[in-house]
Amino acid sequence: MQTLRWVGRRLLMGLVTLLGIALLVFFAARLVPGQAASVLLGPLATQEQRDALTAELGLDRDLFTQFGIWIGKVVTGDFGDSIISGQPVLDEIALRLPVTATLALMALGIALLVGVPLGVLQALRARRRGGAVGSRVISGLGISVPEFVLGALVVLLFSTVPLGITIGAFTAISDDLWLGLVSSLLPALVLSVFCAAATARTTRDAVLGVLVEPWIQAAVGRGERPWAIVRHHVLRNASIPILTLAATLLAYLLGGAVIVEGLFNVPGVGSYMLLAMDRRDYAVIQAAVMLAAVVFVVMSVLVELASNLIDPRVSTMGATT
Amino acid sequence: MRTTSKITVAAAAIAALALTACTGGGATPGGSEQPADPNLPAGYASVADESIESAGGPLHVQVDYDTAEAQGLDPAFAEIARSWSIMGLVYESLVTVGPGFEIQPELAASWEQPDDTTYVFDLQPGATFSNGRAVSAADVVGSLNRLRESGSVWSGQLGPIAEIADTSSGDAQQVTITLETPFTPLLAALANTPAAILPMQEIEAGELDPTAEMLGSGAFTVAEHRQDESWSFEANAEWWNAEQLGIDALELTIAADDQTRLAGLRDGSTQLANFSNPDALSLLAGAQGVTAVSQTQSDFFYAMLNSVNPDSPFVDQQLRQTVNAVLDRQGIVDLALAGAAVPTAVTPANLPDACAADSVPSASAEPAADALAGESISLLIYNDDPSLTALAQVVQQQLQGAGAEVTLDSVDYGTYSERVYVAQPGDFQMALGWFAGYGDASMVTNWWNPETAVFNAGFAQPHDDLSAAIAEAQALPAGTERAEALQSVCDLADTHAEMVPLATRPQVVGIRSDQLSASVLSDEGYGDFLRLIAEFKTIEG
Amino acid sequence: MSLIEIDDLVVEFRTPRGTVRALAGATLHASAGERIAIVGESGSGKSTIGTAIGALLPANGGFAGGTVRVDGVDVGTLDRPGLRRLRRETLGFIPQDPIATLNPTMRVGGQLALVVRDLGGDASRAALAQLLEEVQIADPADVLRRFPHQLSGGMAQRVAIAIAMARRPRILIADEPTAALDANVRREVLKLVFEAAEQTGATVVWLSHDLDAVAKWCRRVAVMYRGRIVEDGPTASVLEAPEHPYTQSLLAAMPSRLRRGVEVRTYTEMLASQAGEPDDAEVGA
Amino acid sequence: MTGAAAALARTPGRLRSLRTSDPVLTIAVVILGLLVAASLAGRLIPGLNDGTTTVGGRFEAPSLAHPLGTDSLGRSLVARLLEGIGTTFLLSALAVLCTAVIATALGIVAAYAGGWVRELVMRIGDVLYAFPAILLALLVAAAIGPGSTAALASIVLVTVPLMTRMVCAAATDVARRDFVTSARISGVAAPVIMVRHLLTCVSGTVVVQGTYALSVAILVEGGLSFLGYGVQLPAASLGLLVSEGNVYLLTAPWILIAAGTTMVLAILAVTLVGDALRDRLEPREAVDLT
Repeated sequence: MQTLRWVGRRLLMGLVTLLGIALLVFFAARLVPGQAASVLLGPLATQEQRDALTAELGLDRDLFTQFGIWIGKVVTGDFGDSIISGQPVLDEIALRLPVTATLALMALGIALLVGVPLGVLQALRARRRGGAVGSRVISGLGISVPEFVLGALVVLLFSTVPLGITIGAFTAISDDLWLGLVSSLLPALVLSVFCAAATARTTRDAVLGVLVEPWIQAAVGRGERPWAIVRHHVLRNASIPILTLAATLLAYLLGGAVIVEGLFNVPGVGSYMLLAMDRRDYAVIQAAVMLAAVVFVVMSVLVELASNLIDPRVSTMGATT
Repeated sequence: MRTTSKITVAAAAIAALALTACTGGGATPGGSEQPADPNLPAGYASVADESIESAGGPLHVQVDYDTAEAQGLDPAFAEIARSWSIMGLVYESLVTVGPGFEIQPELAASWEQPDDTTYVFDLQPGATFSNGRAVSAADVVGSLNRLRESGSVWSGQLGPIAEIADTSSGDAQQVTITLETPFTPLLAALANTPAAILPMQEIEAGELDPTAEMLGSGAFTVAEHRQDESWSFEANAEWWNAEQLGIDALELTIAADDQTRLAGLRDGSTQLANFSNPDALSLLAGAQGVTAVSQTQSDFFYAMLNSVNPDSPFVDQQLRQTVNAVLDRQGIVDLALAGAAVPTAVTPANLPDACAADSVPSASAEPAADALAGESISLLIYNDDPSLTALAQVVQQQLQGAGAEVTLDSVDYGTYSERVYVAQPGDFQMALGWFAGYGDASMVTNWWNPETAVFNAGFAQPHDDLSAAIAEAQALPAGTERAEALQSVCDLADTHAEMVPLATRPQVVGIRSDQLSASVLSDEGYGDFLRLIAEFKTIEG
Repeated sequence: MSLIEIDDLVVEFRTPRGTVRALAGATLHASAGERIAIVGESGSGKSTIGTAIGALLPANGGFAGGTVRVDGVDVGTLDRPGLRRLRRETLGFIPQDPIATLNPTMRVGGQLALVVRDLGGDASRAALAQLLEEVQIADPADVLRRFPHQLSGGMAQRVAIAIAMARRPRILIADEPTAALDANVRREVLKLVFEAAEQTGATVVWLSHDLDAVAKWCRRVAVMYRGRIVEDGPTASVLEAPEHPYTQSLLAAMPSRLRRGVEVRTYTEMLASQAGEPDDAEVGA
Repeated sequence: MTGAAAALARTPGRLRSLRTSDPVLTIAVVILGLLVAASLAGRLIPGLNDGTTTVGGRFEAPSLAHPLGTDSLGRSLVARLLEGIGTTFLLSALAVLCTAVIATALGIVAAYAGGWVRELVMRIGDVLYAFPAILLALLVAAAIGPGSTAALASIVLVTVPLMTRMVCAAATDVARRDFVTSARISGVAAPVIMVRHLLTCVSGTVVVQGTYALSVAILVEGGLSFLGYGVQLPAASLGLLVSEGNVYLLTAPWILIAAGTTMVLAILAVTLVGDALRDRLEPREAVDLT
């Protein structure tokens, strides 16, 4: 009951956040010079044609009316139609979401599988000579190599040397499960490098944070084996910051890894959003941002719930800060 | 840019060789450069081997951007070159453009011109829409009239049409177009996709919404379209020339990033891709199994010197002329366009009857070394076309070389179009852009009359002498006399110096030649590098 | 041979401000079954000597001289598995803050089970409950289900004792085990510790500053000051006839000896007021 | 944790000297110093930096005349790189400075005031935080026009929420301590408390977060420039050079090698220095499990 109340309250706060984002994205998108009509119609259109299209798109009314109409529809689940394709925006996004989701989950999976053990190792070796230097530089490099450098190198390597994966063509997972997974692998790998490095660093910090705790000292004093201590007394206690990071990373990846999607020509939400920006396809920009925000808000509620389950001392239930 | 115009290239052969030599990019034997290959027939950059039996199968093509038009898939309103290429796969026009910009039969099997103002077209006997209904003269008349009445910018391209009539007798379908006055670019305009022949019967019956669906008489039908992502085409079994078609299906992937298309060609997952970056020639040099050819576009870059906005220094014609004279077009070609383009005047340099870039008055003017000293100029460009950005920087260097202070104002296309085309007067001093050069030297000259062009009314002024010269040239039949008339158009435009032509726009076509034997024209006016797709043959293995 | 032999032990810590010497040549021997209390103010090094027996110094600390022998074995020369065996089989620690030394995310039952299983014992519910009953916990089934933060300090200390005693250690090191407890619980817990040790014959090393309690439970007391054992002997004689001035000041501060109107000063304060002896506790910078 | 050592090790919140024997950190500091020197040299020494003028042929390989080769417009890559380092560092540093000022002010005020003020600041932070960073940056860039200002504003918007949150958390801790409470009770003015107590106590957090924000800033600048919304040609920035290098990786690898390496080194150095700072500000004496 208390949990339900807490969740309810947390979701309400989420709604407030979403409303804030709705306001921000709506007005920010319209601050951008260049009307949808002029972008779409090109240079050769007449002013009358521009005006007609503007009226047709409902962009001639004052901003607050437009916002009211839009938010009214959003509440009923209608995000409007794309100016370019004329299709409902939600359908367009639904078409691209599986692609981005596959990529995001793969990248996150790789990041956690690599990052967590690496981070634990780093923490355990933090005090040893040599061990720390190598891993510090490796995870430092991981977060220092921009994805557009790494991505370009991967694209070049795989397109010039036959390595079994063609990257010139992307297959969506909905078209062919196996090919879809294979073609998601390289972009997911590129994305996962930063994520894995960030995970490793967070894990290291979290584990180091736990390792100073008296109950670890006590376990060591009992002569327990290191990996048993890690398994029983460290991982669970260090998992909250790691989970929080994972949620942030997932929200970031789902919100569109624009650059990597572009480099590998992945038809995902990110590249769609970028194009929509160029074309002033407001409905798409707004819906994509709202989607990313919903993911973010839901993820943060889930993470807080999970934190409560993981650490019984954190009784955020009932408290909000 | 992602959205607006069309393409080019020319004496690329020599330039490409020179480029490879100086970059040390390792010109592999059998690589991609194509010096004037003696085996190629005139007008071709690549020719499909007729002796090959096509292996069929799907053809994978990657292009840089998708069609995105306010009127959806309706060809009559299509403004982007890429739309023309894509729609041209499904729709046919009466005529098409062959090597050397020669007008050739397409939906019309033949035509006659009994006098200066009359054109009689006989349709292909077997022409059929993909729904199985035969193409009738009524479809042609209806489609062309629909274009004329559409208010589309292309309606004006057809010239002073008096009447389009169905003059069929019996089974032979025939259409006659009568002009009020002679208009030479008519056939070239009819060859462009906006003049495509639509199934008017279905449209008028409300069975087909041409903005949402394509139903044509051409080589392909649409199986699937995901906006900005991909197109799937299937061979149209009803096409009158279906037996000749070497491929069964066409998978068109939209890949905005040059790297992706380069990678697709290199790893063999793509058989054909286009590039507006002239350096694609050297970037593909040495790639196993890849041939890259440069297709000279009649599209060209030009500078706009705003003579309408009182805040612009270019209200002063003297200054405009000085800037025009300072600009070194060959230098621009060499540095910004990798040599894969040619300097041009108003009439696109590679079109018959065009005037030479160095024939106009500004070419022989010799401005002082500090002719622009004390001038401060703001140069507006949009930033998503690397060629344009490169060009702008070279222009900036050249003007600064003559003493001017030039600031580059790079904005995204939406902002650019707002400031250049929508704002009245145009909100800029100097800007750079490009547009299609089309298939006839006199077509693009229309844009030098702001009263009919409209889009440039915010920064250019109408000039009676220039407008008269344009009209006069368009009425003359191709030949020496017209070339002279066009020369005076070039000279006058050069003197007014409001829209200043610079150089043609490069286009490179990469072909996976171990998987595909492709035909590509060496010159193109509508950016349609897929024009000869019917001749393509896939290679087994 | 004594069970514990600490000879001239020097322990140093590296800190950002330089090396700090926590033990400066401490010597202490204890035989099997002995109960010995180490007293001294905070920072005197008594905790360090406690942890040194198990070579459990924090990572920035290390032996800089002297030896610690347990059952004749020099712990400084033990490899890691050897150290673990020593800790598992010979040593038992009872902490100052019992709640903090229990894993907060694991129920008491789970933690007990881990310890018991590690020793190859019976980890059934009933067996665990039995362990808790042995430390006088009235409702073991309920306590097994609780998380550490849901326990009272006394309860948690009993659980800690149960965990320590489950392994029948030969040496029980209790670092101010009652410091965090209410006065009325203190006695019970101390009783529990010493009775349990009595049963198993374990040597008890009790780190404390509570001289009154020390007098009650231990026959031998060692006084630490600035990293050295400054006085070591039978409790009765040390408390009655302290030799070292520091011991005297400690005794003066014993609650049972406080007099109204007599100012109590710590030894350090006394030294400070006399602008006292050279500082030998801190070395280097 | 034992006595004296622990007591000495825990003096949180204050910056201690970075004197160290850590070779990695030493290298990182040296790299950072070199980059800063390079960025200043490019700006201050006349004639050294002429990154916008064509001086040779296109894509000339490294030679004596042009030690790092030339780019697509025949400009010397040395000059471009110097200018690029300068732009990137100047921009990032300025942005992080703005972020630090804004985040510190917001975080401290929110922590001190508590209640609805804190809630409001946190909620606004949430909104910015939940907004996909790259899209936020793109919107800003499109609204005020692509270029350095847009890049700067984007970096600030992207980095402010997290830093505000960290500062607020740190300041809240301090604000609950006795000395702040007693200062409040004895009627010390709020601004004085905020500056004298809270600001000094969170300075460590700000510095550490600032170094992380700096590495984020370099990355965001790179990403924006890569997408065409950041620094505009003919100016140069590391991101811009990297994105050009990407295209010509096969024919003119020196562009990406020079720019990419510089960028990676810059971020790496900043990150490592940040790590070292944090280790000193929040020392952790972890147990050795074995």
